[in-house]
Amino acid sequence: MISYLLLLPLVSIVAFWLAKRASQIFALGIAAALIMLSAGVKLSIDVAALGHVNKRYLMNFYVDSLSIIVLDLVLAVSLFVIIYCAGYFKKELERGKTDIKRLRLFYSLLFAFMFSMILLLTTPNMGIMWIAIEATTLASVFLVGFENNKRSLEASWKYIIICSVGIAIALLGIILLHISSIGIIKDAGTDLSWTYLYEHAKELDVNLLRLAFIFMLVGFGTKAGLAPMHTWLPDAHSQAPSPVSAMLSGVLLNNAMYGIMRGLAILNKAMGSGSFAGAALMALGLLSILTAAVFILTQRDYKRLLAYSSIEHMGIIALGLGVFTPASVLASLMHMINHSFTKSMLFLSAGNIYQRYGSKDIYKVKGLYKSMPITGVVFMLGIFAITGMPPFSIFSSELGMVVALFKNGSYFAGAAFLFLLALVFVGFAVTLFKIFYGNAKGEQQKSLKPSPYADIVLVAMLGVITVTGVFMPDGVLKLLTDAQRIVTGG
Amino acid sequence: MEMASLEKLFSIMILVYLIGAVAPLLMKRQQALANHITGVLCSIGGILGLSLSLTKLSGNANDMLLDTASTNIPYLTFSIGLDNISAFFILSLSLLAITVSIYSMGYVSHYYEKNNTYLLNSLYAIFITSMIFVFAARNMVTFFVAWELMSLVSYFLVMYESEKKETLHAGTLYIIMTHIGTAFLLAAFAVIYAYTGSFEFTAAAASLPEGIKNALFVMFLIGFGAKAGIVPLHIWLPYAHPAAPSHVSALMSGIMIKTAIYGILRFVFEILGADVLWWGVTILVVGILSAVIGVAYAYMEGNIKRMLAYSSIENVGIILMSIGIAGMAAYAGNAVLEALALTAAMVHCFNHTIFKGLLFMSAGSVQYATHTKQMDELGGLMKTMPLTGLFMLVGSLSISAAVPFNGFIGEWLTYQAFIVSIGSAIGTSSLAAVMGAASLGLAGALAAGCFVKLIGICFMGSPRSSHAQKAKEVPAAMYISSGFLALLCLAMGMFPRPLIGIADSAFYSLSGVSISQSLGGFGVAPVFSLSLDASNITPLAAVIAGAAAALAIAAIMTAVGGKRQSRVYNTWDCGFERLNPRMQYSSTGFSNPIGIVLKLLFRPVRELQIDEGSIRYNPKSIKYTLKTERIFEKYMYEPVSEFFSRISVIAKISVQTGSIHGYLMYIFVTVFAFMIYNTLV
Amino acid sequence: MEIMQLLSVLILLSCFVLVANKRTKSYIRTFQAQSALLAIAAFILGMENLSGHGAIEIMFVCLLIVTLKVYYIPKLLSHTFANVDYKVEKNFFYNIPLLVLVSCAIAVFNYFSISSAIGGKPTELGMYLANSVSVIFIGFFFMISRKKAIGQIVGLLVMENGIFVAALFASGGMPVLVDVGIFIDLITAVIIMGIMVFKINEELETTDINKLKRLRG
Amino acid sequence: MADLAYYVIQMALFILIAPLVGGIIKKIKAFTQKRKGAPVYQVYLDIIKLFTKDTVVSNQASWVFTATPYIVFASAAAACAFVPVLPGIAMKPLPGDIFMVIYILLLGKFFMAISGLDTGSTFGGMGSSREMMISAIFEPSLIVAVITLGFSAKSTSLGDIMLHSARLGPAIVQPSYMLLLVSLVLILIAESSRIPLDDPSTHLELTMVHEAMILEYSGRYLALMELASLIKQLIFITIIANVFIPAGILVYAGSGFAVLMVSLLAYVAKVAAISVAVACIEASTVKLRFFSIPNLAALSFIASFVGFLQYFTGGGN
Repeated sequence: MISYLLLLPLVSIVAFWLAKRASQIFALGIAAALIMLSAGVKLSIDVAALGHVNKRYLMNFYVDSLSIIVLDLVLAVSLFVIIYCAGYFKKELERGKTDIKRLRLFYSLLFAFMFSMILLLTTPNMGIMWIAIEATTLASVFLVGFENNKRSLEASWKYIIICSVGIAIALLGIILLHISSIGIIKDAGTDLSWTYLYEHAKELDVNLLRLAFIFMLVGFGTKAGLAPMHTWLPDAHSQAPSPVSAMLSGVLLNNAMYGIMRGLAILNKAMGSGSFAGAALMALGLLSILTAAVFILTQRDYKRLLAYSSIEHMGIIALGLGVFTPASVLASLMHMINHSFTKSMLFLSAGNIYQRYGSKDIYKVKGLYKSMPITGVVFMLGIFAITGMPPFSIFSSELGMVVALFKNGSYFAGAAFLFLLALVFVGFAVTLFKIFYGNAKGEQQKSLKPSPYADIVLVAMLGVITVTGVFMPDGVLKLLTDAQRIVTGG
Repeated sequence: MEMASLEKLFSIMILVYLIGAVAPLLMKRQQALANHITGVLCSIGGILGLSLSLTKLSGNANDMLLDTASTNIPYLTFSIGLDNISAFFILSLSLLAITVSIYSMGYVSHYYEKNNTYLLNSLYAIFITSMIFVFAARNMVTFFVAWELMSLVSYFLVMYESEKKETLHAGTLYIIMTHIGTAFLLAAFAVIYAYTGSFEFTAAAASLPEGIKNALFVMFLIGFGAKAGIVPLHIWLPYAHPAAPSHVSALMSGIMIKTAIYGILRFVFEILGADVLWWGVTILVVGILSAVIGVAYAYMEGNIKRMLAYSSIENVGIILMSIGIAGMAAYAGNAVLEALALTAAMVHCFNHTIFKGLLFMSAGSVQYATHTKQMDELGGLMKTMPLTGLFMLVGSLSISAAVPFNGFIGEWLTYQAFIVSIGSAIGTSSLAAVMGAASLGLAGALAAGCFVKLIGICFMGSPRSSHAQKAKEVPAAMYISSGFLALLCLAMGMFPRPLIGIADSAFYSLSGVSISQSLGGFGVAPVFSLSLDASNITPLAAVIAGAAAALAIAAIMTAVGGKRQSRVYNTWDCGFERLNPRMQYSSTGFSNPIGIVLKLLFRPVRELQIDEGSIRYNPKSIKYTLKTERIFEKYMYEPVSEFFSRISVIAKISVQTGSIHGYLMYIFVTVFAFMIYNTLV
Repeated sequence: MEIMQLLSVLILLSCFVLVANKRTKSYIRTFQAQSALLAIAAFILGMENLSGHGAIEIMFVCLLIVTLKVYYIPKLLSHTFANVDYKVEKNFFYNIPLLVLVSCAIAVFNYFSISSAIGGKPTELGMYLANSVSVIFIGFFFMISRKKAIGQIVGLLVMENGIFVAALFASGGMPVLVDVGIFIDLITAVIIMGIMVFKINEELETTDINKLKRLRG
Repeated sequence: MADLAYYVIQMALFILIAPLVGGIIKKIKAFTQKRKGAPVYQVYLDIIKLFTKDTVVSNQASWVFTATPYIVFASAAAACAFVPVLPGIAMKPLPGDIFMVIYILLLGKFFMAISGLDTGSTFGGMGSSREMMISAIFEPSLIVAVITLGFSAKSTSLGDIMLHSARLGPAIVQPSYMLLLVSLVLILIAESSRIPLDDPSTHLELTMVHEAMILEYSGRYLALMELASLIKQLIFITIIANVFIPAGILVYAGSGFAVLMVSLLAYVAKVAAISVAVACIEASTVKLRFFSIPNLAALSFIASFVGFLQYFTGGGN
């Protein structure tokens, strides 16, 4: 299964360049994404049964519950995004905003992006993981700058520079991790292998490990958009085409958090307590939520607003990891899943809105319910979902988070968390709610109705976040608890 | 009845409501049909709820678990059940739901031109369902989810007339305040879970440290207070309740704010135990503030529905006063007083549901007939809409606590609770009780003034605008339902015993004492009376005495003066002969004396613009405007919101500067900070 | 291993030289020199490994460093910036002596924080680590202190060099697959950045990154 | 049956005596103004005269206008049933307490106020607005006074309160009761629309309150309104008389007809004395500016609240 996952994106990239017509590219993309998702589902069934899957092709591949969750997220969100893209680019082609060549480029880069993420999630080697993370940046930098104007150029420059610097620091962390293990590596094949390091965590040099974790936290934290390293995120998310924003926010950030989780697991096992990393993670987490809350309050650009909300949610995940009790880590993992679906749904709706109104300025969008009923309703409910209202899924993970915080005795963090969540909601309410009401001005053209693809995707995603808000299959729960055990140990 | 059949009844009720919610979505085009289907189904649901809750209340007092559903999601276990407290609130909800649903069949018709009444109908049914789940929730998670659903749906209902400018402001303010309150609730639930390891409704007082208990009380007070509209968390209520369609306003004011009262009883009294003195005193003081300030603002208001909304704040205050007394009694271990105060609170709560529902429905009828909510554009409606006028008059008399209407019963019980509380050993906190009684008196008298204004300006005199002139009586569905509630107001005012018995048994589990025995009887045989030791009253006797006196005097007058003619002539105009409707007292003029007396609260700003024209003593035009400030918004909320938006703007320009060098610097500093942290820890 | 220590100090010194420079060309030259020093160190280590247990990996890494970092990337950069940029950078946030002083402070800070972090005793590992981390952070600081795009690219490359210093000196080399991957990423990143510099120059008619300030708030 | 007879007699007594009180006050006032004044029974004659007159009803008015006089009268009359003239007589406690009296009277006041607005005349609105304000600002002191009385008597039934005073006897001259007396006298003045709050004998638009509301009434409607307000005045006088001057109250049904008559006479004497006092206050003060009335209300509130404190902290008896 892993081989399908790794090869299919590469094959598709070649196929895109052979395709003649746009519709072929769309169909090909959807088919590939579908196959990959089913492979992913099959793989997760195996993982759920066996605990982990180990394969060796050119190098070792290793998938356990933790990585399969993130992997499935990548595949599922990608499928939604790729279906959406079919509708989105059809419109863009009709309006002459793009051509088939650029479409091929877009799809190739998108699949390269997916490939690097799949690689990231299937390798046990921390070094390869680093390479894959850097590759995600490189693959997505042109996607961010796809619109090719001054603003998107600026955003993509900031994106590549800041993320590269961050990732470089993370590499230093990985090297320190390697150094800390020099004394204990017995056979050559296990260099930098996470499973090996984790097994022998108690034997590692704790002093170096702490240093290593700090660099990894800052490095991967940059990529995950934790404040104060988040600065690239609002720019990149707001300037990228909406499907790309959805991928960045819904998928990429998780991968960076995944890196932090792997490092955290080793460190906390070696140290025997989570307090050292916990304080750092909680500080970054709370700072991220605070930053997001403050910036959302007077935001005028709805895509930036969503981007800040992603920072907030990454902060929440970091907070849960910082508390490092089984309950809080489970909540973090759930939150990762819930946030992915909800946020990518919001970005895709924002894409519809942008296509229709041609502006990202909140004040220029009016009467959304009337002009685009489906998008409007999905966007509105999505806002309620993202701010943690039941019955949507984010509520359940935030509930878990709050309980875990108070249960752990982190009263200050718990209170601050709730206060900031309320502030974020206020921010959403005062800035964004006005776009739904009133009457749209004359610029709505009939031809710019969102395509059925887009609407189907949005409704399906709304269904996903509603159903997952009140129901979780046994298998998923098992995967989640296994993943939580991988992080917390025991 | 058997438990199984109660469970069946409950499921059928929910099913009926849900069909009522789904049906209109399936027939978007046949608006009238859909509207009637929802109306009929929801009133059937109400009847089912009525029989369900009455069955529960007349049966045994045990808790009943109806259903639990476990999702695999941690903490998310849903559990539904009934105890007497839930049943009591479901009773008042169902009663209101029946009438409001009938009313909506007529009222919604004037929205048909918007072509989206199916949404209104559907949300309306979901709204009622969500409130049922709030009352029937058996654990905190279920409660919270239902609570949020209720808030969300009511937000959409408030936003239904979104094409009006003020609606957006109202809705946004509402959802923000609600959400802030909800955050406190979530925190409180999580803290309780952290100590007890369970989200179940079980007394948790024993396992909580003192400090935590106090913090929890404050969280609950703020959390529920935001929904109940206690001062100073009330600011959303006067905007949101009027903005919603009137039948929804009736539900919101009539029962939704009672969910907060339910929450306080459930969580502060049942789960936390409420045996701390300052809790009771705080609730009492909050109640006093809400009652007086709420009614004072109501007095100044010129918009009918907004005035009713302020009056809801007042009545929540009155209910909270009694609850505060109950808290003090719980501290003092005085179970009889606790039972008395709780009964007072609940009787008033129930009565308020009835008459506030009636008043909002009547206000809706006025709006339906005249398309305005401004009192200064109305007048003389008693002649054109006699039934609506009569029912609104009954509602007004009830809310002003005039004998023999039901509002009086609750206030009387509250006064009794105050007197008993002074006598019980609560020490100097009794001073708070006396102040409470004085405030209740003031609030009651001001409320009477308010409703004199409402009836006097809108229904009396002559029409002040063409809207009012053209008013016609509303469709039968609307006045029949109002009439039913008006009848209830009168009946429950004259025969208060059944309600008191029900309220008393509903809260038996909290106080452990039943007071309906001592409220038992005084025996002029057919006359239901109340009595508490020596103080007892018989509203019905007053009615009989008054009616007899009126008949007697009429007879005497005829005997003395014979049959006399009645002549219709112009109103006396001092010979001016050009009296016109604009010369009548306006609502602003009516409330001005109180505005001047309570200057501190309103800070009235008067402006007089005179265009003198050529002759000094014959000015062309005079324009007088009186503005009152809402001091809580101006001095409490505006500074806070300004502070946050200032911070936000400053942060935006000084943090996200656009300079990549600055951004890299943040990372640089962060790394170094962590390295220092590493060496220090 | 006197020679290794000397090399590690020389690499650190080259960073100071870099910070003190103003010319685009000399940025590239200094980077080239630093890479050469790195290559020498890799060569020595590689020879040792080759003669010791016949492992060829580090020699391979050495070869990669020479081809990519000493030859190809400097050439690519010179080529890119030959057409688009001023030769001398004039505008600084702070003057050069101050920048050098700050770089010294960074080095001192790293020395203390690293040595105290790994146990407080002066060890060879501690010295290598302190030196390499200093290289990384001075490279980082160089990125912050230069307004032109070239400064940021070179700074990033110097950071990478620092990481290699850590990998080679302190750990005796990473798994070869990882090294190769890192190099592929590196070269791709430099090419992408080069393309973007062209585009930025086209749009803004300068490569002054400090002028990219449209996106704020 | 005996109870029922008692209530009927009591109500009839109230309605019959009420105009007399008005007459006495007018007479005393006339004396203080060096006039002879109309005979004390003039009020009866006026009312009977009005019974025989036709009525004029405004063409703007609704049914409320014609219903109001009956409702106002009924509410005043019904309130009488719960204010015992001779509290000892009733075999059983009366089925209504002081709150009920207050809120029965509220019904009448409500109707009077809305009927003021019913004719579309400016005067009526003015009267209603002012009346509601005055009653609102005097309400707290009334309630505190009532609560204090109820607390000390352990009952809010007026009969019990009066009997409690009777048991106190001369001990009623204590600070708390005296302060409450001050407060209640002020409330009496406010409720019966007398100088210095209102002037029942003027029809000047700047000063009138009560009269403004009933300006449009004529004939038997006016008679009912006047009668009702006289009854209301007597209710308050009776409360003051029986609570604060407890002489002659402790008479029980078994005490014999002569004793009964004596105590009834005592009651009439007390009422007459208070009427004189009210008349004297009225004659010796001037009407207050309208917006000075809150000061009087505040005085009344302070009096009753301090009275409560005196009672509460002094342990009370």
